[in-house]
Amino acid sequence: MIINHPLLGPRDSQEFTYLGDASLIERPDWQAADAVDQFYDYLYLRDNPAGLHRELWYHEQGDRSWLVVTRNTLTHDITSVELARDVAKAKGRST
Amino acid sequence: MSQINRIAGGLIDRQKTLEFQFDGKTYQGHPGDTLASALLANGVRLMGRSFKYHRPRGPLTAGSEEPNAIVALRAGARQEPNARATVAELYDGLTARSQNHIGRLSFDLLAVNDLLSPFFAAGFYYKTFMWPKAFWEKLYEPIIRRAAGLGSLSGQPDPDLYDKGFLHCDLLIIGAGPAGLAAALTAGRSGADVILADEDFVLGGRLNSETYRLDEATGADWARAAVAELASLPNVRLMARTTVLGAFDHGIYGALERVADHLPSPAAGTPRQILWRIYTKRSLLCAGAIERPIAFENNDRPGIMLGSALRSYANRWGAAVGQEVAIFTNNDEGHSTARDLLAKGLRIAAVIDSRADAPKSTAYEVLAGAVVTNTAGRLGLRSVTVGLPNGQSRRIDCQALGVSGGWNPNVHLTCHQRGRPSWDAGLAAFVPGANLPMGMSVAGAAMGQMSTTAALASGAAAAVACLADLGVSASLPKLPATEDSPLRLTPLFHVPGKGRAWLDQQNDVTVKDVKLAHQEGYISVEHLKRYTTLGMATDQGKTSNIGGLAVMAEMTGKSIPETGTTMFRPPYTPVSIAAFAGRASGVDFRPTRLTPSHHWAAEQGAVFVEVGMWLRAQWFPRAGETTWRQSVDREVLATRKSVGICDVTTLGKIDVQGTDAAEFLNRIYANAFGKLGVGKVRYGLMLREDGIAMDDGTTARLAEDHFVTTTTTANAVGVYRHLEFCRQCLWPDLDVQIISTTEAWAQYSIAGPNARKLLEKIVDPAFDISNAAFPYMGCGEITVCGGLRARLFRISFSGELAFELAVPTRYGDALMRRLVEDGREYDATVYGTEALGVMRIEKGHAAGNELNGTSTALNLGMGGMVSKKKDAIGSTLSEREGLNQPDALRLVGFRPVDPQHNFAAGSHLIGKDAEANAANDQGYLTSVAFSPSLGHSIGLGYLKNGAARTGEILRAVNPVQNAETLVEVVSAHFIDPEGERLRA
Amino acid sequence: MRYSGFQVLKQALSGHKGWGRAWRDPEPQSQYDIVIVGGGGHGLATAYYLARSFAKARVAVIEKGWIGGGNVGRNTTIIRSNYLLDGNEPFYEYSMKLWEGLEQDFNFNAMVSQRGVLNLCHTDAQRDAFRRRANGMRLNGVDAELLDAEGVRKMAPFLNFDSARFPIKGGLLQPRGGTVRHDAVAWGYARGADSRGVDIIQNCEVVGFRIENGICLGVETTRGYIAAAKVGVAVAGSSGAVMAKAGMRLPIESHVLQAFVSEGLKPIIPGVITYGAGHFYVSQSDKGGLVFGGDIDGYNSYAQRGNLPVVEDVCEGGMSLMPMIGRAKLLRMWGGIMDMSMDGSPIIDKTDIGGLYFNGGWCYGGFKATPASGMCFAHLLATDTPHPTATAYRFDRFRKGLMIDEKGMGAQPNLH
Amino acid sequence: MHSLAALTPLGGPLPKTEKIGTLTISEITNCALASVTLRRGKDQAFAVAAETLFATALPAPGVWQQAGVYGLIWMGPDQWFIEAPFASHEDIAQILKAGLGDSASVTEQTDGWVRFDVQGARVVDLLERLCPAPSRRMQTGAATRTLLEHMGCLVICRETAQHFSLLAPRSYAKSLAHALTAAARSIG
Repeated sequence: MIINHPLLGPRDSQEFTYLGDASLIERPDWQAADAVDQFYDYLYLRDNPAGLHRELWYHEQGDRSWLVVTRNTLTHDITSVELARDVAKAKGRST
Repeated sequence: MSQINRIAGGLIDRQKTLEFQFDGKTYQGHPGDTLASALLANGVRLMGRSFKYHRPRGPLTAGSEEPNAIVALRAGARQEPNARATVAELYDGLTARSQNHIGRLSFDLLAVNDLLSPFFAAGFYYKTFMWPKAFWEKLYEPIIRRAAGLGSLSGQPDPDLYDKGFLHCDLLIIGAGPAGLAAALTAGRSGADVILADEDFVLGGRLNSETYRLDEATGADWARAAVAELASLPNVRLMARTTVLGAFDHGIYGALERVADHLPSPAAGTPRQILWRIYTKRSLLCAGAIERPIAFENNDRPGIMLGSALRSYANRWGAAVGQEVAIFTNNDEGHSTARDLLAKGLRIAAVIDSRADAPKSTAYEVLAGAVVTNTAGRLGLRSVTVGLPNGQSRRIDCQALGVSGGWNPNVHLTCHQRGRPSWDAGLAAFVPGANLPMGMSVAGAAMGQMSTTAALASGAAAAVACLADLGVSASLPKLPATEDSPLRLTPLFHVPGKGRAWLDQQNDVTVKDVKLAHQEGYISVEHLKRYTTLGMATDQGKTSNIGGLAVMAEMTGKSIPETGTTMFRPPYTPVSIAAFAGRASGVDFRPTRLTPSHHWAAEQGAVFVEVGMWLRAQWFPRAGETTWRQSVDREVLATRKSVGICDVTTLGKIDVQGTDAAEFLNRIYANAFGKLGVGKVRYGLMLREDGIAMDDGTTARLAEDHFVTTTTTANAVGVYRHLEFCRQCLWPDLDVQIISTTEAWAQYSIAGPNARKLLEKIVDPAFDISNAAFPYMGCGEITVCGGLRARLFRISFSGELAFELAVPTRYGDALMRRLVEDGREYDATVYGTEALGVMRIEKGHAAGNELNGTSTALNLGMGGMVSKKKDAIGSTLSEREGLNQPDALRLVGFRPVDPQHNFAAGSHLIGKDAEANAANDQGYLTSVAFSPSLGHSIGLGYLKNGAARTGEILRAVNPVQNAETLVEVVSAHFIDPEGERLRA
Repeated sequence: MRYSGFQVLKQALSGHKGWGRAWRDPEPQSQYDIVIVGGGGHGLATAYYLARSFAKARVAVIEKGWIGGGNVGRNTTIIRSNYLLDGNEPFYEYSMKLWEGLEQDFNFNAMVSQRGVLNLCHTDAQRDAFRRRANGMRLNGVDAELLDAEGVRKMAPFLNFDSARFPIKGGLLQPRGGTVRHDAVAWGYARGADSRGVDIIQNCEVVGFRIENGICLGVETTRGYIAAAKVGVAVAGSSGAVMAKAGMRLPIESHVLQAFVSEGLKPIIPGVITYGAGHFYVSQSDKGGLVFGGDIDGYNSYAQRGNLPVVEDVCEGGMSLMPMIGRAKLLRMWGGIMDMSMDGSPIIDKTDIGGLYFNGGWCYGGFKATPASGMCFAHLLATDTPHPTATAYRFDRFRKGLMIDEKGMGAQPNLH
Repeated sequence: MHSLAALTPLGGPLPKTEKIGTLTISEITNCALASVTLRRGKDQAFAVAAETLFATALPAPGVWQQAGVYGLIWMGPDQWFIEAPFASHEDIAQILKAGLGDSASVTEQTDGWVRFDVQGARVVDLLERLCPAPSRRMQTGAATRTLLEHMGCLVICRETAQHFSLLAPRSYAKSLAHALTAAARSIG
């Protein structure tokens, strides 16, 4: 596969390491009353769609960026690639 | 031996004669020959045996789709089983042997299977061999296994080299026939980066096998001129002998280049084959079409082949299959074959044309509306029986029969991403469907453009379109005037009859087998092929799948496309496993990482051990030591007595900087890091988000905003990735920067009561490393040996007074030598990983065997370290009930009740009087070593509720090695439990 | 008709006219007691054991395409029960025992061939872990042997002992492990279930579940609504997509695992051999092909095909372990979709929806589990209680922290 | 001056050079290296300091640029590697930190890497046998990290189609040298 890195252009996916669903960015609040339930849901349950999937790839043999790749799990077509840091910031994740 | 069937013409070099051997007999051929063409020229039609019935077989085709002429090439370690004689280039000294027979090829004892064929119908083995139960493995299966298989491996390591390579292009053109050449000329002239790949060793495809002209030139000459022009263009890469084997995601293609298969052996240091990974923006499939046979009774005899193959052998290779040739056709191609062969001086016994309106000829006899109903000639065709339209039959003597059943566009690569082809009723064949791999277009016969004129035009037009997508403008070239006859065909897939008519010749699947599959309900294509093995042979059904489908369609009363479609998977043709491995085999399977003291250690005769990709010194044998234990015991005792030195560079080191570095580490580690003082080191336990221990190590604070954190050797890469994830994805606003410095620093542990004394000889006097100035868990940036920048950490894995000293890696070798030299007065001993392991077990430190991916902080006895006052990765889920059960496993120590007894890691713990079974399992031993300090074996292990069971006697059972030892539960800290040595 | 050697002889002499359909092709009825969604190995086995061992229930198996077209027909055919953890080992051993009597039981020769499964180790730590596993197997009454390097050499002298990057230190051998002809398993169960009255309905896709007040009443299919007192889903690979139709999220990701076969070769490799320092395992089929595989591609996929890096990785492993296979040619590669679960172990459990039961999460180990999975799922469907060997395979183990993590990789499916 | 002798990554007292065919493969050890990473919110100060230090702005993604004694290589978002002559810049990290102050984190990398320079007309043919980087299209100044025979490497085009640098973690020196010489022989 080819991942079109937002900074570096098309790269062989072999340079990357895969993690999983991009929802892993949305780590719950540890102080929530139902924190254990939220963490269970966050860590273990997946939409696992047959279709568009937003997922995390790490450019391990490249610039060490984590990327959010939107890819169709039926065809492997990739429709967008973003820097995960930008996605995380846009979701309001901060200190 | 004369080449009795060598005829005039062809693209062979008659100036040179090559000698080769087949089944021990010597023959002659010429450069440009394949093994098959040379054997045919020598009058040899019998080249192999079929898989199941061991029927005598000769080539069916003249290409890579060959099912029958499968031989073993070369001998010794270079023996290659299952090679297709039809594409094996002849070289001087080539040796080949036929396969899959007992006794001579012409008298195969296993041909008895053919007589027994009524019992060996499709799927017969699913219905029998079940009784008595034990007989399957003892009797039936060994017999079946011995009979099965085709060729043999030599059993020796492959001596050749294989390379991998990576290419980038705008347009990859697959196939260099008329469409591919026209496309390449079009694209090449535009200046785009073009790769033109073809499996053949001569580019031109069917242009080299046909007799029509392109303008005034012969096909071969036109192709040669086109290739010459392409070779002159710097932006075009021509790749002959290169099979594009698969279409993978996003325009990546795999291709196998056979660099040296046409040579006796590769030149020294150069590869036999190269596996290319080709990154394309667009690709154009010009793979042509494959002629298909018609099934009829005994249609598998040597001498019966595709009409196009007869033409290829005659026109390209100057080889006749026999002097008298019959043709069986359902379309006009058969007549072209007859004309070509007549022109070569061969006799046409008859053209049997199944169409009532067959074209007439004055040059040869045409039997219109007739079919071949049977053949004769066990080891080679002698005659065919023709069923005439009037119901009568006629025997015709011939040594060759050319069969033309129509053409199947070569859609193979269009299916590699599970696209399905669609049915073209006009061609009675599948053509590429709508779901092509990304960026792929198809042209020429592969797209169903069956005339040469159409192929040239479609190739050129497709190239223009592909380049337009890329913003490159290309113009259509002037194309030559040439053959443009329509394909006139009346579909005929098999001739009805009672006998066996072969569809899949290699696997011996007949029309009857397909009918039986239908009768038993194995109707879907997937069931059909799995039940009958249709299309599963080395040719993957390139000449047989459609025939099988057609028979099934007939049985179900549905059309062929309603019955199913053909599907192909990579590779296009079989690829040697070694080619996919490339250079990564043997000792080069993975790179080797060497430590800074490696060269010194090698000089000392150290024994090395693989630790991940690292090679580390395991122990350092000395003269007189005959067992590893002697060396290791010495290293441990010497360290504990005075001082030992160990290269610990392999531990991961991560530089963590930034104003939020402390807060970052606080969230990464289960224990708190915020208040760690500058110049201090702290042990850290890192959890996964699921609350299981991920890694541990020490972190040193070099400055308010600068930490150096260490990981275990095994987890260095994973921890770094995890930290980047946390930094970029979870807390993107923290001011923290990380980078690995593992290799930048050579780091040595100096441990033992005299560690400080030794170090004081090395550390520059400006730095006070006394216990008061540099206490346990202290760290600092210092200089050594007269000004070299270094880092010193007072940490201990062994349990002794110990330091770790780091210097820039290039000085690591010299530092080791200096330490050894300066350490002589203290009997300083360099120790390896084995002694390191013994000492950490003696001290009760957890390592890889304990951090096994299922252990929590509680299991490790560090439950109290998990801070509840802050958020850290893993802290929330570590609270789950299943991870906090009262009888949770706890890491404890074990010693044998009888100090003379040994025990082994991996033993399970069973109550003293309980039966040894899974229900009574109390835990297991993770690490065991002989402690030279204590004089007996010691172990660490996980025991249910272990912390409360000190003093209990258990059995360490090791049934798989018939061993059992009584052990006592003790503290895991065998040495210096109070930690006095550390702080000395 | 019962299959036997006599029957084969008799039919051969009469032109094979007498063989009937291996299973019927019935129209779906409007209502069943139990509907199994998924005509793969596990679904068909479930139906077979329901019909054979449990109720007089009316059972249907509903299959989107053709039976046996999923992973039961795409795997590398290995059976073994060499697991480490108590949650797994008794279950897989139960499966092994069922394999050992399967062919006579369902009257179909599936070529169960117990020629041994040998896992190689290359480090001391691996050997310790093998010892722990082998002892765990022994404590569970399962055959296991620990071989040293010499023992391995005796069994497989063709392995790379002389120029190995990661030298072989020994191996864990399960002599009863082996291979089974995969398609025959699906067909054998189908034929056995069909002959006991189960309706096997092919080309019938479940498009939805009819759920009212938290109770599943039946399934909506491309061939109409089918009511069922109980619905059991056994569609591993597609579990995520199918259970989403019931509104459920699972602790599962779908991943592609590639498999490979070489051209047919005369016998050269005994049993199954697994490399411990690379991703490669291999056996030789009855037809002579080397059947081999390695790691999953590692990204979510429902595409049933993989990519070159893994092909190369697998062949690198193969060449470094057994360099004699270099000139054998890879004939065909394909992909299957795996239910990769969060701890690498399966789920056989009720769901929170009444009448809806789930069987999945088999990772790449589902084939060997087929008989026990079928039996245990049948047990659950018939009795509403878990089979004694499958009590740990619950949904709630993740919430409770009771993971069954053989490899210790944690909640990252592509690492199991 | 300290008294420890340096060893090259390949383990010799002096760097090695090998000629195979028309290609020259040289072990390069006279280069100091440090990483420079922008700190949060310090963009302005960093830009000014860097400009002062290097007399140019730091390069964009995928670029190596020579600026006086310094070679500047983009390594990742907000991160660069800085090369300088070892003889004059052995303490490169301190030099850079002094110039950049609190605007950047600086880490010594000199001995973290082994560097081989490959020169000759067939250098692209060689690289095509080793790594997926589009070496034929790389112009002077292109720099990229990629995978080469299972080693993570930094590939820098010093001169189009003539001269490339390959950097890998130092412990891989022997394996990288082996890969390069084997490929050089392979292309004949």
